[in-house]
Amino acid sequence: MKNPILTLCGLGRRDEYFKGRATNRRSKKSILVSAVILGAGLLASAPLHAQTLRVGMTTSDVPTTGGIPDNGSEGGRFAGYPIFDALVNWDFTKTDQISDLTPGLATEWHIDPNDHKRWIFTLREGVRFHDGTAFKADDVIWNFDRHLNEAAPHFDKAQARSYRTYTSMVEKYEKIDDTHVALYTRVPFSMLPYLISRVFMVSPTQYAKIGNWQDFQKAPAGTGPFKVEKVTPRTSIELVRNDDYWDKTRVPKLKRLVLMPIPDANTRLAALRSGQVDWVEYPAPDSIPGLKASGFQIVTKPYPHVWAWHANNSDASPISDRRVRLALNYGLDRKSLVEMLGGTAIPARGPWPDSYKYFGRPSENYTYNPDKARALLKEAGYGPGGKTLKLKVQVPTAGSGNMVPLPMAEFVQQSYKELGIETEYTVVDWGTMLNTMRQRPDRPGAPHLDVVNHGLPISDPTQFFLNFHGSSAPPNGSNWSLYKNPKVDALLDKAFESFEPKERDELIAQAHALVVDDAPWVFVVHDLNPRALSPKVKGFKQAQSWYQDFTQVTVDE
Amino acid sequence: MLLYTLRRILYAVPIALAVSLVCFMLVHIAPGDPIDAILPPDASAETVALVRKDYGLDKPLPVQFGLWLAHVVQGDFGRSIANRRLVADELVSAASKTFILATTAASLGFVIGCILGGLAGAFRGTLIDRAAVSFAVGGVSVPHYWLGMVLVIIFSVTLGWLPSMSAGPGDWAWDWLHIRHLILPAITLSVIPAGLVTRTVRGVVVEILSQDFMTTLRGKGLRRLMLTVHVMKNAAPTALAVMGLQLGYLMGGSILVETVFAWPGTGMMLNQAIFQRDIPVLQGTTLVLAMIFVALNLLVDLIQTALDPRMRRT
Amino acid sequence: MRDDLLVLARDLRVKFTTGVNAVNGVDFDLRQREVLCILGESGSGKSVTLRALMRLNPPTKTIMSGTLELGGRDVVQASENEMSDLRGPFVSMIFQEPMTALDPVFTIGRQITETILRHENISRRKARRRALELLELVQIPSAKRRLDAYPHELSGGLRQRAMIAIALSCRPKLLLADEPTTALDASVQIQILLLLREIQQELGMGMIFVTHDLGVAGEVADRIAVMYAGRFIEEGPVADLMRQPLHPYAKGLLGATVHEGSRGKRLTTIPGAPPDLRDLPGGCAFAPRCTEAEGACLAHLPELRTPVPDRAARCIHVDDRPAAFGERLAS
Amino acid sequence: MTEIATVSSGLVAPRRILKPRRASYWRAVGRRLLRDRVTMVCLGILAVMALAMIFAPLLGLYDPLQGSMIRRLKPVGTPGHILGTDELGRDMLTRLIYGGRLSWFVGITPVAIAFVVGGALGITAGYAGGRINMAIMRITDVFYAFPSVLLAVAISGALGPGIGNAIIAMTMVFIPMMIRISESVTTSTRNLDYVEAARSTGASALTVVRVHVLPNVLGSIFVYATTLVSVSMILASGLSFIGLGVKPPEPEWGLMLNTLRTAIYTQPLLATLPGLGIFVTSLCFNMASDGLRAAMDVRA
Repeated sequence: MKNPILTLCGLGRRDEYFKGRATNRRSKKSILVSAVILGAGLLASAPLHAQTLRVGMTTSDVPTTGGIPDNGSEGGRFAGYPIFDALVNWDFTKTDQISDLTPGLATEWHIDPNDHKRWIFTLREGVRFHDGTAFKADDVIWNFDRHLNEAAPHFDKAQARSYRTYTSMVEKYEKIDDTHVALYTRVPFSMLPYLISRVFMVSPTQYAKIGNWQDFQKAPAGTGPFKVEKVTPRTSIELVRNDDYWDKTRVPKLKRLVLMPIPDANTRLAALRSGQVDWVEYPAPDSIPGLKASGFQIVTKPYPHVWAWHANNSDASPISDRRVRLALNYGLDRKSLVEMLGGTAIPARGPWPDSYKYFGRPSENYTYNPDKARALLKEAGYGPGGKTLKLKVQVPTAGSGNMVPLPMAEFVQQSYKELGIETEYTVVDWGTMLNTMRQRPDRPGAPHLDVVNHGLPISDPTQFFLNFHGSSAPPNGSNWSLYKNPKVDALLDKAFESFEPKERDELIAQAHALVVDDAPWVFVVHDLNPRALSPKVKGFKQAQSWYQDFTQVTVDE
Repeated sequence: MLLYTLRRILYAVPIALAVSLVCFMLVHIAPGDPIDAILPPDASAETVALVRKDYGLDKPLPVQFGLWLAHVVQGDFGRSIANRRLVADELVSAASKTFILATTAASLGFVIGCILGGLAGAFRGTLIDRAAVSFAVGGVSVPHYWLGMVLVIIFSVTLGWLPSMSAGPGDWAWDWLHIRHLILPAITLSVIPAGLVTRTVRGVVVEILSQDFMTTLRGKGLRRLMLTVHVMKNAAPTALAVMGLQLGYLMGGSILVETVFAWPGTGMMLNQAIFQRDIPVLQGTTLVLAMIFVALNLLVDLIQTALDPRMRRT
Repeated sequence: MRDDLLVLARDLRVKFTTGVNAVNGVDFDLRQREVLCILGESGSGKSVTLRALMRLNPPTKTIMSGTLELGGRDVVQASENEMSDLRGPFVSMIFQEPMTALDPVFTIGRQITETILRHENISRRKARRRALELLELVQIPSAKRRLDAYPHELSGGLRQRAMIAIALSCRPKLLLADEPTTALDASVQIQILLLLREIQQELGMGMIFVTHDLGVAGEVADRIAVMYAGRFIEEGPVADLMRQPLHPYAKGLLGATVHEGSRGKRLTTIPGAPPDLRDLPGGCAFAPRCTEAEGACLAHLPELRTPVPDRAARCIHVDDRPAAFGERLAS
Repeated sequence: MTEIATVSSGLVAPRRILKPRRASYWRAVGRRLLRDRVTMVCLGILAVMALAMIFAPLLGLYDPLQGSMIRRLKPVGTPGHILGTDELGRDMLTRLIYGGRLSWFVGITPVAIAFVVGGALGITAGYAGGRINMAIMRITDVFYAFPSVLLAVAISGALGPGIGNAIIAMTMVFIPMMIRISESVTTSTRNLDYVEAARSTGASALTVVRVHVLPNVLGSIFVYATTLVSVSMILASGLSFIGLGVKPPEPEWGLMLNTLRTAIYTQPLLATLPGLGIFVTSLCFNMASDGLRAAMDVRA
């Protein structure tokens, strides 16, 4: 163990928790001061073990830990997959392509060949919850009851609603035998596994012991690679390694994982730089050059995200004219925007990045072409000699996936000003904007809006469906644009009824290509999901996903 | 004295009621139906009606206020819309964190202010005076959220001496592990009270030193130390009053500093509640902070009266 | 030097850093049991002179020069510590406004005992007993209860008595009183004056008494000094000076004041205003207001002339010979 | 003009002469101000800032909203951009000057409204006394029972972000303060002998207020209002800082401070400039109002 005297002199190895605090110890004075601070700290503090990874999240509070994490995808990333498993998990191993599904608590699943609404899941055996009880078929039923069965005593009235997007397609569910369950969809739906990948399995025994979902969050029991040790609201979630994790390749190398909500980008940055955390999510683009210069690792990977202008395609708006939307897509200098973002994004040409298997072969290629944009605008009757195009745009102040919305919005505004387009922004908080998007833009009494500026995940085809299918207009889905192309709708419907993967993927790619050409949105950039890691964090391989794997990470002493 | 105390406490009751009315009305000055803040817009008509009934929003405003007040008096502030946790539980932990920060900052400001103000007053017109006054003006003029950032860069990032954020791991304890988290935010927050107390104490000391009785005291041959005791006792009621009020202001005004330092107190809670339109939290936090302020005002008045024999007869 | 000499002042000057020349050369002696009354208008420098005796003027803003000795100790050169040792046991002062001259947040008893404890090595209990005796000495009724009273709980007269008790607490040899009765009701004034006089005689103190009220001066003084623009312009035994003032200013004052019995009545004033102490004229400071002034008055500051032993005045119209004075009286 | 001189026995000893503050008084205040070097320097700085803001469009500055990605985050001292450029490549000097316009506007407007409204209510309460006073002052007490930052944040939080809402919120904070000060000043003036005298001669209430009360109390109320300007500027920027005040892309110091914050490690000087703007302005307002108060504090 460490020699306390050496430590006091600032010479010995210091306790992990204090590492990085006194990096600049050139002057004798500061050695003395830090020695005093250290001494006092050592005397008073509980020893924190090595192999602790402390993460600064962007959320404003700790995500809920009861198996229905809030705070969007970031909640799933930190309070979802590390603690729990779903029947179907995400595969983090193939980091060279966009992540796809992998077996979780179900080892295998398939559609009933005789009933295209009936899915059969084979359950993994020998899995134990954190409370020591075994995972069984009954538990799956119990967990779906939590979400869907309002008559069940443990129905989670408060939280189930927020997961309707993932569960509403499930009509009923039944236990076949101890290792098999069946899920029934309302209509034939080949994408079900994507949806239920967010339905996490928690221990009924632990719930029975605690008695209500509110308190369950303080001591939840899942089956995931980490166990919850302590939840301090608005401060931290402390996780410890689950040595008995069923996937032996993914038993965490870390001993502890501490998650702290630090919504303010600058505070997050200061916390990383002062050694209070080892890892921050979404470092502000302007801070990246400085971080790199100071030896921090910046990791980026594309993932299915798009930061876009959702255009109001209804008749009320000038932007319902396709030529205008094409002009907007051609008239945007995305390269400069990417430069402003410090390379944390790539230019977008459609809802999905062109490296994705679903990209397809669209005919429009949105490169920066202001002349073409001007010509298109002229054709539509705007520009010199014609009308001035004026757009009312709603922009959020922040929010998961929105990157740095305000400077980016200002950039777009400037870019369009050069085309003679006037944009007027209404800045709102994210929640308000989500509210806006849950209502049709053309409903009576709605304030006029041409565009909503939103960065969002389109992680899988179901989300594509919710954004671009004609039936997905609010309140059914997220198609605020009221985009409707019968061809796209037909392709998607067909794809979702198809249980042949190859055919399905091709249909989706065709639909995607059509959407690109119709340009219901202005596709701006795909985020590269940047995170900044202290130099001592090793072994992290960023997946091309909204979710990430913390089990392979180590932290150097 | 007793009569005065009683009267003063009685007078605080209508104030407290009116304050809670203002907090209650906060929801209703917000544009739109408060139900919009509670439910997603796609909620069905029955759900809306149900929730409206649940929250008592179908009743006339005065009745709603009465119901709300009845709950609040029993410590029931409802549940947060954002995270479903009990607002009362959240408030207890957040308010205690803010209280720790605010009292530390106020005490720090008080000590600095008394020393600087006392010196400035005693050495009026000298370099010490000018330095102290400059500090005081600087203190009340500096945007403290900006100062916080600068302090973080110097002491956390460059020197690496102190943490830049949060209140330390787990629950609060008065050990170095946690106290080190307190230092920077407390210093940042103390700048304003330090400035104000410096100004006030300087003014009071100058005033006291110009009083005839100071000449009397010198005429009795008292030494400097004894003179200081007299000055202090005379200055105490005013200084304490300023300090008490400042504590109240800091409790309610720490929102910016808490945001910069991610200090998990009421300020951060309020900030989140505002942006999540979490009305129960907004109402509850505002009410509790305002009530603390009312109580502090009352306490300051009473202490001031107790300390100043001239006021006791009222 | 005789050891009953309490005060010796020679060419005492007090200047303020603001440029005001408050005291411009004052000479006088005071012996034990003697009562000197300094008489003058507001701003004539009488209070400053009094405070200068204890060096109580604001230390950083005051420049003192000349000779000033209290019981043989040099006041001008003494250190602050030496001065504070002197204040209390040797010299103490009663102030004009008992309301503001007492610390409002300390009890009367505490304000007396702290003085005693400062100068004498006795126990708190003994000091308190002495405080009680002192309150009885100054005839405060229910003295025991008053010991724990705060100044604002006492009437003006009682407060001034308490002030006197504080001043007497270390049995000073020299008592200074700065208009101690001005702020009081007429009926109380006379009680306080009588009390002061009585105690002064009983304890055998020397006393310097500042007032602008001739009636008061006549009540208590052995000698009177009339002050104008920071100088003694006339000095002499009380009876002589009141009957036959020498200096035109003193004459004016007396003309403006009826003798005992009509105190407080509005009277004729001397025309004109006192000189600006920042910029004093070279000659006689009173000349601009003086009906008898002539050119020579402005040329030089008049010498102090002594027409009869024991009397003196700064006016060129006053003969410096006792005989001439007598002749004039006769004519 | 009424003179009250206390006469004591023997010699006339004038104590304090109270009289309405007239032109000569204001001239004296002016003279004292001119002699106060610190205050003059502060007023000078404020004047220069104000002039720059008023005449900003004539100064040959850049467009405050037009940036360029090539020249973003240039350090202080870059040729052509003497104070550098911000995160969108907009000229910092231009943004600071235009930002000052908004910061000053949002800082001063609430105080100005509160000065008029609160002053009027306070003078009414003070002069009328009785029930009117009771009604106004008790309502004031309620708003006084909130810590000012909390009240501003809560109101503007409830109303939602935006300049207008921020101004409303801050006005609500300052009105009770102005009412209190003007009520107390008016009450004490009302009881002065000469005002009593004027009232007893049967002059109408309005005349008495206009001729005798206003000239006496306005000065004190005004000085108090100037001290609030500094508080208001900091509060306004603070609201923008947490996203409750001015919205982008409008330049405003608090908002600029917030958006430039992340660049503080790469361009520390640049990132601190808006904070410095707030600091200097509020410092100057504070010192100037101190100086003004000192100059007006002439004991007659």
